[in-house]
Amino acid sequence: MLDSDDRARSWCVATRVRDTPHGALGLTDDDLRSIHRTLLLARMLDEAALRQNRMGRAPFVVPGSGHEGCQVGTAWAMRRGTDIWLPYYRDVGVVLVAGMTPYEIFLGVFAKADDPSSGGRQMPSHWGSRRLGIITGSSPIATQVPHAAGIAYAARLRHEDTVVGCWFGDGATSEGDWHEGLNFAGIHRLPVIFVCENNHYAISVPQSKQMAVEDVAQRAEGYGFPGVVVDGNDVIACYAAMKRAHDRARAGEGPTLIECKTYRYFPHTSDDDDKSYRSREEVEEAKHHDPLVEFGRYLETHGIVDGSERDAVRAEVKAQIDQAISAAWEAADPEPASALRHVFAEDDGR
Amino acid sequence: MLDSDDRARSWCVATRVRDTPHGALGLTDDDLRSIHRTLLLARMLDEAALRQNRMGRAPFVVPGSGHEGCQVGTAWAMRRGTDIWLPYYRDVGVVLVAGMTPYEIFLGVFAKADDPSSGGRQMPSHWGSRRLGIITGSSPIATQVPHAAGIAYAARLRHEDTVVGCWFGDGATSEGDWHEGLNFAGIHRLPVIFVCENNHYAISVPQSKQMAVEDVAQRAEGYGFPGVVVDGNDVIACYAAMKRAHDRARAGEGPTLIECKTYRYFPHTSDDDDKSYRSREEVEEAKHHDPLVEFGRYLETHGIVDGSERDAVRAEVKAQIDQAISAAWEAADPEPASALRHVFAEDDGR
Amino acid sequence: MSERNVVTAIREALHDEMAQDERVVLLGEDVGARGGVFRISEGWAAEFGEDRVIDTPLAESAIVGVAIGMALHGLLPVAEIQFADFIHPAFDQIVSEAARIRYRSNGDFGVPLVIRTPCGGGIHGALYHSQSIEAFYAHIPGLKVVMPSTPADAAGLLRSALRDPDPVLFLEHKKTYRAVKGEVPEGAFHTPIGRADVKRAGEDLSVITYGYEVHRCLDAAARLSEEEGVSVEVVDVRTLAPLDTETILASVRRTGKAMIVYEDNRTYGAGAEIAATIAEEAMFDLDAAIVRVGGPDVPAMPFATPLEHFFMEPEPDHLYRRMRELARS
Amino acid sequence: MSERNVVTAIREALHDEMAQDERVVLLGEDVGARGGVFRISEGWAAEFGEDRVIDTPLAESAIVGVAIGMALHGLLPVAEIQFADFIHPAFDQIVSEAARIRYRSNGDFGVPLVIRTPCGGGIHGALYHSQSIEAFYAHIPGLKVVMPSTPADAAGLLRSALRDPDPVLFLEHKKTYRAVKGEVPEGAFHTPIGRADVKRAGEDLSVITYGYEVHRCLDAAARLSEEEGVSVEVVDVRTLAPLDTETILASVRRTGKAMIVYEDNRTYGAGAEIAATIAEEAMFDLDAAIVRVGGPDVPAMPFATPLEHFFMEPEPDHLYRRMRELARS
Ligand SMILES: Cc1ncc(C[n+]2csc(CCOP(=O)(O)OP(=O)(O)O)c2C)c(N)n1
Ligand SMILES: Cc1ncc(C[n+]2csc(CCOP(=O)(O)OP(=O)(O)O)c2C)c(N)n1
Ligand SMILES: [Mg+2]
Ligand SMILES: [Mg+2]
Repeated sequence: MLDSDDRARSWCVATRVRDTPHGALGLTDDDLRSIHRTLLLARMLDEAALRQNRMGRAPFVVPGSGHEGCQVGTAWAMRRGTDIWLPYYRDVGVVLVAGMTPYEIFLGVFAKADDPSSGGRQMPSHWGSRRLGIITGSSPIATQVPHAAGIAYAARLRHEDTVVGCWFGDGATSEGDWHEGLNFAGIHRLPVIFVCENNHYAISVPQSKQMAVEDVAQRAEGYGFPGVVVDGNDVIACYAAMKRAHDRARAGEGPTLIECKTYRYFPHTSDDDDKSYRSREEVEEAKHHDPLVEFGRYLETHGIVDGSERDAVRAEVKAQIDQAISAAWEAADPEPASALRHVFAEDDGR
Repeated sequence: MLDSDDRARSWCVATRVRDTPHGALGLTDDDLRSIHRTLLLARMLDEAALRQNRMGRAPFVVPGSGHEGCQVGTAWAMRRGTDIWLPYYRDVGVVLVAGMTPYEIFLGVFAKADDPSSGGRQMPSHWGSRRLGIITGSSPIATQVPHAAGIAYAARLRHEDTVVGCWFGDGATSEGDWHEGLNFAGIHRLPVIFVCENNHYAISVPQSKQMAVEDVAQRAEGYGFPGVVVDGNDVIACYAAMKRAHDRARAGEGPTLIECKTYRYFPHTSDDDDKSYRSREEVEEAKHHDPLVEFGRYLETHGIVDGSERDAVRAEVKAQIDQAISAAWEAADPEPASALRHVFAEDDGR
Repeated sequence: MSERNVVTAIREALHDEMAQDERVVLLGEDVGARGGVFRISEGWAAEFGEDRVIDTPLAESAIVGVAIGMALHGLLPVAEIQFADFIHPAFDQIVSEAARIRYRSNGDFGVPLVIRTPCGGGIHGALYHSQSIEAFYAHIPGLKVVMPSTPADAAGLLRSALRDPDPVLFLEHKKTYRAVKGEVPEGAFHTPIGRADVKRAGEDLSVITYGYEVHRCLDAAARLSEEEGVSVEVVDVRTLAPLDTETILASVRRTGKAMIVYEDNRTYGAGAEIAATIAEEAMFDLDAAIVRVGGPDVPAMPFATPLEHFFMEPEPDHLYRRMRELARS
Repeated sequence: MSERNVVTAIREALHDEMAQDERVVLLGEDVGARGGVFRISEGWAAEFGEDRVIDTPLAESAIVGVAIGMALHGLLPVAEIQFADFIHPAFDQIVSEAARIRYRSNGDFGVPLVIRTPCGGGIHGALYHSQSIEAFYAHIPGLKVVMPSTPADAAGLLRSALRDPDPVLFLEHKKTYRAVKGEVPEGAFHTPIGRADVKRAGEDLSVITYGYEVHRCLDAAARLSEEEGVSVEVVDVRTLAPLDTETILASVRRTGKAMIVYEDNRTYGAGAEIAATIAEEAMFDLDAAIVRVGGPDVPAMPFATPLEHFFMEPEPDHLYRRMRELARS
């Protein structure tokens, strides 16, 4: 159990992590280039998916734009192959870091048979891949939180060096499962990191109608582990907070709750219209803190990526996405009668 | 929403309320005599009910001994007739203050037709009485917490000067409903007081396996209202904390979470055997801080009740209980076929 | 009389109730500024005030639990669960609390609560926006379960639910919202809870159904009479609990053939109770075995068009064929 | 072979599984130091370690949700819900998660989870310690629901549940725990999930039942053969989902009379599916209408002895009478 001093200290982290130079965190310039590419990929994938939706080729899409900074920044501190990922539907940036390809993502967007997440059974963005360690997610909010605790418990019992990352929105923090999952993780000091992408709305419900506090991170104290607040538009700050939490988890020091203040640029989903609940001014204002722009500036200041390089990357990414879309579009649909499969195991392997 | 200063201040309350002289709180000597009588009544009712259980006349009883201090102390700040009570099964002390009589309580113990709580349908100690403003309670833990918030919301919408009191144990704080109920109350700054009778066990599960914090009261901060810790064996401290919370509620300042540190002297219920999970030493040690003894000492120090008076009261209470038991025992059992009644309203009044 | 679709009928009926009785409050996710994801309460936060049209946190157990508290203290809450698929976190509050409070208090307390939620599939909602939930709730004594299929029934039953002293689960099939139009009587008429309705009279075969399936059955019945001269009676159950066994049995006794159609997965679905009741009460009036047509026994309706279509229609015209088959048997 | 009661049979089977396979963990309220409220895991925290016998916080949704996570990461969790009446807060984790993970991931993930919980009444448990819950869960594709009535079946089915790659809800009727004794084969035998069992062979009438009612039906059947020479076959369903329709239909076809007995409240109860299946598949083999005998449609079993007794036995010998009536009809 943390004593109040630890708790006090854990709070300061929130401010200390801002604007840390990447070198001190062990990030090389190449790391930053890859991060930059991933951020662009996430953003451009999003825009491409929305275009597919408007063209009538994708009945439903979930935009992530605005969240890329905290998604890619936090996910970057995780280890492919070793760690376990429980993203939520908005986390295109997280699953890209986890290893899902644009082609695989569009197989989901077009609900194709080879969609790795569900073979077209679930809506797009309901991520899952046993191979990549991405745990299948559902629509009901916050149900993955106790799963994350259980996986972390199992990993420790099996003496694995595994850290579990669990992402969710501000809305998720109101659910009973969120409370129960964090409490369990705190009691057993489990190697799990809870990342709240606080975009200040649960669809239309503003934060002020979801909670009477400004920082949901402060609830972590009540579960006996640190809560950290970071600027979700500051990719490196997000990485730093996640890295520290990851180190704590591996050192047996227990969970961390990281709250990333972020914003959603598009409506909740392609079915939503956000004009009734968000002023255009508010949305425009938020875009002035675009994590991609801020990260781009950082790269230029430190002379890692200049304008022309950025354009080159952008062009490559665009080509990659176009190619993924046409390949995914051509892929096979699921067989109608296959709807009857996989209710129960088809062999009895466990 | 509270700013952090308020929160800080709310914390100090925890220590400040200890040992407040009753005068300063507006409690007269007569009040203290009635409190004393109620404490004795609760304790002796408990012991009498356990005897009935051993005699085989009561199949199941829930002892409250050890909790009387925080039950009577907190309940005393509520107003009969105006306020609404949501006690949990261990709260014999609360319902006595709310106006339930020993006779009515034993009608429940013997599952008689006139049991005001349920007509013998529920186990004993599942309190309820529309007349007294005691909301019917169930066995599932923490389900009354959202009810309390809803009642407080309705009372305020109807411009009533009503305060809602909601009691529960430490175990209840782990349930999703507890989190959801407190969060809702915090968002709307409702006139409700949450009282946790922390006896450090959920049946056999020690606090350390229920939460990673020492004071569950600190979770209140995460819901935007003050959390207060009091010594549950200090009746006047409990009253003071509740009175302050009651004043806040009526002043529109919102909810308070009061955590009373207490201890259960007997097994969880007449079906439990606590030897497997509590050492006799621990139990004996706890009894050295008996709220009745401590309150008796206070009364003597302030020359309000002396030894002989105490014996007199004890004798009266004993007579009252014996009389209640024999009357209740003689009362009619429910009609078998009445089991089919009250599934739905028998008239359509709402 | 004037033509409405289901969502408009619900919107207007609920609006009138809120306007007439200030004890009525609406609470749920996104019901305020956004007016609900189906726009049923659009503009109401401004009209009735945010204290009567309450945007809740994302917490279904609290939505129902808080509403129970409101109902216990003089209000007439309407709790909206955004999609029926998300009502499960509130299962305990509904089963253990709302439905038991009157019984456990020996009649001392009552819970006049309406829980509204859009259910059902065929709208490309995938596993978690398509579910049928009636079977879980119809089994709970102390709870009434209503599921209208037409604009008039939706309005009339919603008004009755709001006047009911006990908790009512009001199920709105999403596919009927805009697809189904019909005449709605003017004024505050009531449709009684607990009464089935014969939506089409017939002689050769009784089809017992509810929700959106009513319309698919009516279409098949119309084609059958045109193309095959088969006369099918379509009984719309409307209220699953309490079930109107009288109307159902009367129809079956007359036609001698019973088919029960429901969208939910077949096994242990609500249709089982209807079939069992007929088997107990009218078996010797039947001249063919009872037929149940339910959804496949898979966890929920998949997203991809071929899969969703297979769930709704495992073979082309399957309702038409099954009816014809039974009528001819 | 040696005689055991149900609680001992469960204790021994689960103990062996934990001893043999360290992937097996037990989590729930009071399972540690106290060994569970029914003492099934007494001493195990010391024997297997507190990290495999886990006292959880009072949070059913987390008990199941955490267990799902464990099952997804290589463990074989047994989640104990202290009383079936308290499983409802976990309804969403069971319906939306445990039962759907394989389907929604197109077979990529599986959840080998056993949820054990004591259910049923007649033990003076009142409204919240007496409930039957099988009807809610048997309707969920992706979930198996098992309910043994004898020590041997309890041990054999529990072992099968622990070897099942999918989630199994294992229902233990409290009244059988100590009241029901019987021979249990030595060794790690398995009783297959999905197979009903004829507990008593007979000619005149088939009684389909499960749980503690099996024993009440066997008693009535024994008396009927002695006192009236009526020969009753008693089929113990044992597994509610998947339901063994073959065994049930074979019995009914032979005797020509079917009575379904269950303790849960009657309407929309599990017996409805059994009755419906018989009505669809074997109606013309029947020479009497199907009879369902279920509990009264009240929210739960009351506490006071006269009320509880009325719930279990609305009229003296009611099972005996109903069987005789049907046999003679
Ligand atoms: C249990 C449950 N209730 C309601 C919904 C409907 N719903 C889908 S997303 C959403 C809002 C989620 O908000 P948040 O957690 O902040 O994530 P964001 O979408 O803002 O990234 C709601 C209410 C749901 N999916 N699950
Ligand atoms: C939802 C639910 N789960 C489990 C139980 C069984 N149970 C009854 S009391 C109890 C412990 C409650 O502990 P606490 O809240 O601390 O109150 P205390 O009995 O210590 O006063 C448990 C687990 C229950 N009644 N409800
Ligand atoms: Mg959000
Ligand atoms: Mg306790």
